Amino acid sequence: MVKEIERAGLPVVHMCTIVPISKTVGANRIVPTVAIPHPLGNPNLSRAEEKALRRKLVERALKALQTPVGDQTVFEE
Amino acid sequence: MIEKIIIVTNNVLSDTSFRGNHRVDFIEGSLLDVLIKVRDYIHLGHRLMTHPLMGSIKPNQTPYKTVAITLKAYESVDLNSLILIENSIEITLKLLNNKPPRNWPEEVLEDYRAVDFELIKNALN
Amino acid sequence: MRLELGKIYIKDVQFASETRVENGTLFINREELLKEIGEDERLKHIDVEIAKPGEEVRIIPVKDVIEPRVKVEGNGGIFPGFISKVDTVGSGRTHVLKGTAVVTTGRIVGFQEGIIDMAGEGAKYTPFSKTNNIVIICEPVDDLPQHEHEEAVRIAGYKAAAYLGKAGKDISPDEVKVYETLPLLEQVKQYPELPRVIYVYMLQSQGLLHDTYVYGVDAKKIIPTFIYPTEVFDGAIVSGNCVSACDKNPTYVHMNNPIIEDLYERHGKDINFLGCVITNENVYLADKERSSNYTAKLVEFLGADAVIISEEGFGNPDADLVMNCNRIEEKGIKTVLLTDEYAGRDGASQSLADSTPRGDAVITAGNANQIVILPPMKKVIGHPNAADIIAGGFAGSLMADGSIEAEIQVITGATSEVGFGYLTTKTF
Amino acid sequence: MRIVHYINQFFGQIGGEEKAHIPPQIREGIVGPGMAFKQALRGEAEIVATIICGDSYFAENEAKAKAEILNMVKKYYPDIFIAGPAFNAGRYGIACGTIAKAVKDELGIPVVTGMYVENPGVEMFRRDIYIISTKNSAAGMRDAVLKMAAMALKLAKGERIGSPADEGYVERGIRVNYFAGERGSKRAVDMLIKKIKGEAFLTEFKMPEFDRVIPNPPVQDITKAKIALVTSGGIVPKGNPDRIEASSASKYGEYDIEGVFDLTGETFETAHGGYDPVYANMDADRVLPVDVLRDLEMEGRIGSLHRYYYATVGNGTSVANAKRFGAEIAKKLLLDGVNAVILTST
Repeated sequence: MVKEIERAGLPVVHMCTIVPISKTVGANRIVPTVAIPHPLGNPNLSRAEEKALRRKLVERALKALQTPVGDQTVFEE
Repeated sequence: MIEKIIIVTNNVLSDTSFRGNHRVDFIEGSLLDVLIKVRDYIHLGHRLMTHPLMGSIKPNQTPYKTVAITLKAYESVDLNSLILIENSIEITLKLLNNKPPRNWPEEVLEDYRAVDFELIKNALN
Repeated sequence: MRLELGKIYIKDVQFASETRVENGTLFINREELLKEIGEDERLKHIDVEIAKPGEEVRIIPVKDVIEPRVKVEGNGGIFPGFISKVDTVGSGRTHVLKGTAVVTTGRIVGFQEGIIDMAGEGAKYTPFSKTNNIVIICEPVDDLPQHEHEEAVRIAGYKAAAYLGKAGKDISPDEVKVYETLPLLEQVKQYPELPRVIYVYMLQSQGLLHDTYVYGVDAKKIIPTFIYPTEVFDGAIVSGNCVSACDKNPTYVHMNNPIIEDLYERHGKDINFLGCVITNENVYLADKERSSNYTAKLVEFLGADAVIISEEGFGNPDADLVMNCNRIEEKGIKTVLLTDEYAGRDGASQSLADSTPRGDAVITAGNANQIVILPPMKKVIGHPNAADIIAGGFAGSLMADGSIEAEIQVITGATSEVGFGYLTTKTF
Repeated sequence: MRIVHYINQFFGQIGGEEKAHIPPQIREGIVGPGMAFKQALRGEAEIVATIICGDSYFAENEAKAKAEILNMVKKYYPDIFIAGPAFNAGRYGIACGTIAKAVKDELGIPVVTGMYVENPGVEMFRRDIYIISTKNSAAGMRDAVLKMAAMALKLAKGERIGSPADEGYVERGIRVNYFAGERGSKRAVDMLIKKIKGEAFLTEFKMPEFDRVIPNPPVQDITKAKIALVTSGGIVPKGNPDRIEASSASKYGEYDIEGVFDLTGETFETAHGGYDPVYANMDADRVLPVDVLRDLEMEGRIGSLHRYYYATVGNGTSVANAKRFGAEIAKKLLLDGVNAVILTST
């Protein structure tokens, strides 16, 4: 899916827990996430902490969308 | 073997035999239910210790499965474990869809339990 | 190591008062044979029957198939570690009763599979419809545990094959083939200009009913190691593998390993065949890591430019195949893989439980889920109730006229992953 | 034998892009490429009717167009249905594939079509129907028609269909057993020697492959950008209104989130069968971060969050379906003026 969206000309960031899988499906901008059953959350944190964590990840995704890349790039901290 | 393990199984032989020495998660359900439970553990960072499709008896043939995973949930998901379990589930679904298991007579079930148990026992020793 | 393999072509097998070979016929003294194999107190009753090509006979469930051979000259004897002492075999001269096979049948577990049909559609899929089969039917004593039972039947087969093989000891063979592999440094020097090839020989070793033995050692306990190809011809590797009839390697197939034979065919012409690395297929994932790392290291150490890797079994071994392929290709050594497929009855599903983009050269022995109709046979040797279980079981169903609709995975040797058969698959 | 032939407005000689909106219409007998088919069929079969439909009409009214065309086909009791050839025309190819598959599945009539291998219709339908591989333009009409006609006759007569190479169709991905001339070990040794020498060889089993796409340039001004959310994590409105399957999804959903500021356990859930759903069912923002994007939208950190999000289940979903979903979603997003996409997976 991610590849077809990119192919259509839209910059796309893939937020995915398992980076190698994201690479094999052909994502170019990759933001690693927390865990498979809760990629953008963590049920062990308080509501506020969890949302802050999610915000941090989404902001990283926005940064990825604003960054020129030549090849598959993983955006970590 | 140094690492502490969890045994996920729907085989009563494995359950009774390992209960003393390891944590056992006994599943009242099908072979597929065992694999799905293992998958959920792996998603939370546990790692596979034994291959989910051990044995040449096809997963649409034997109703029993025992899998060993690490007791510890690691920070990150282990890719190898993930690929193995996801592929195993996929192939199991395919074969079940191909030809669902029949209702075996008790003596055959007994043999299936024995083989499953022997293979895992042997892998862990 | 140099081995002369003397082939005595047997066209017929008959019971007689004396066990001997005469004019291409193997005569068998039935009582003597039974006495030879009947010493095991774990077996309550043993019987023997003959099944010939073209006869309307079904053998079920087939446990193992073994070729009668005898050591004529050289160190050791056939089936070292079981029938003979553990002397190193593989040199001198060995005679073979070509065209015969010992087939063991015995219902070790309730779900037992493994069909050899001597005629009809099923006969096309098994190589053992073309051999004159001496079928050993074993009944265990009551309540014998499965692993004891498996062992007793396994040994009975080796004893029968060794006993029958002796009939060929003083017979002048119809054909003698010479196979020779020198010690590594000399072998490399013999054809310095030719690419060096190793055969990576994966052995089923997951446990009960899934075992292979090397000189009597359980293969799950080995570290990958080197073996001269000719040792295999003398029965150094034997099968204790009773599950997955289509793609397990019966002892017969180990003794006649076709990859070794065909590598020898090109040895000195296109390649320099250095020998075999045997490795295992264990359940414990750390074992897989160790074995694949070790195999790659050994193959590199031996100086291979390229390898053939053969798998044995389904599911779990796919992981070993992929790991071996990756580790070896990572060292810049070229690989060709042999496997079979489980692509579903319609052939439309993903075929393997694991894959790697490095596996770019693969030989397939066919889709084991393909359906065949096995017609009713006049005679069934073995345990017909096993047929009922297969017929109603996971891989087959019984039809009104008594024929069985089954997947070819129930047929012994149908999708041999050492390429013993001709079956293959292409994409439509 | 009777044939019904499907073509688009261009080959139906009605007009080009300006006529692409015409609804399906039926003509007795042959139109356009039907003439070439007539020759190739050598009197063994006859095109009794030709259905012409505009490519845009079909693309924009798929369900309706499909029903209309099926009704037309039914009336002529054909023994075989031919669509195209569509060559490299994308919408035409998808229309040919869609309608041919429907005729085969719903009317039980054998079908054949023809396309250039890169036509998106190939990837979408090659598993379902026989697609003759054609050149990329109508310059390849002659050859395409010959192969399609031969295939049509074979199918109509119920003859055995040979391999893709023999018949000229695109591989359908079905593994078929046969006995080779040499045993497996010999084939392995031959392949090994070719591989060593660097000569070409044909693997008997292709491991799955992955292709790559060149990255698009970044978003220039994110504070003005319209951002869309897409997920393969199966987040759907509670009750799963589109009944997206838990695995091997055959569809995706489009959901309006206007006025939605937070996904809650009462309103959203996951349809995904590939992970433990407990966490996502409690709070679907854990998979689809609508709450955070709304905050960022209000703070002016992004231009806007697109009104619709798209969801499917990326669990056992075939590559072909995933590709199709991706392509269709991308098309809609472009039409809606979306500038960038955040795609979340589990």
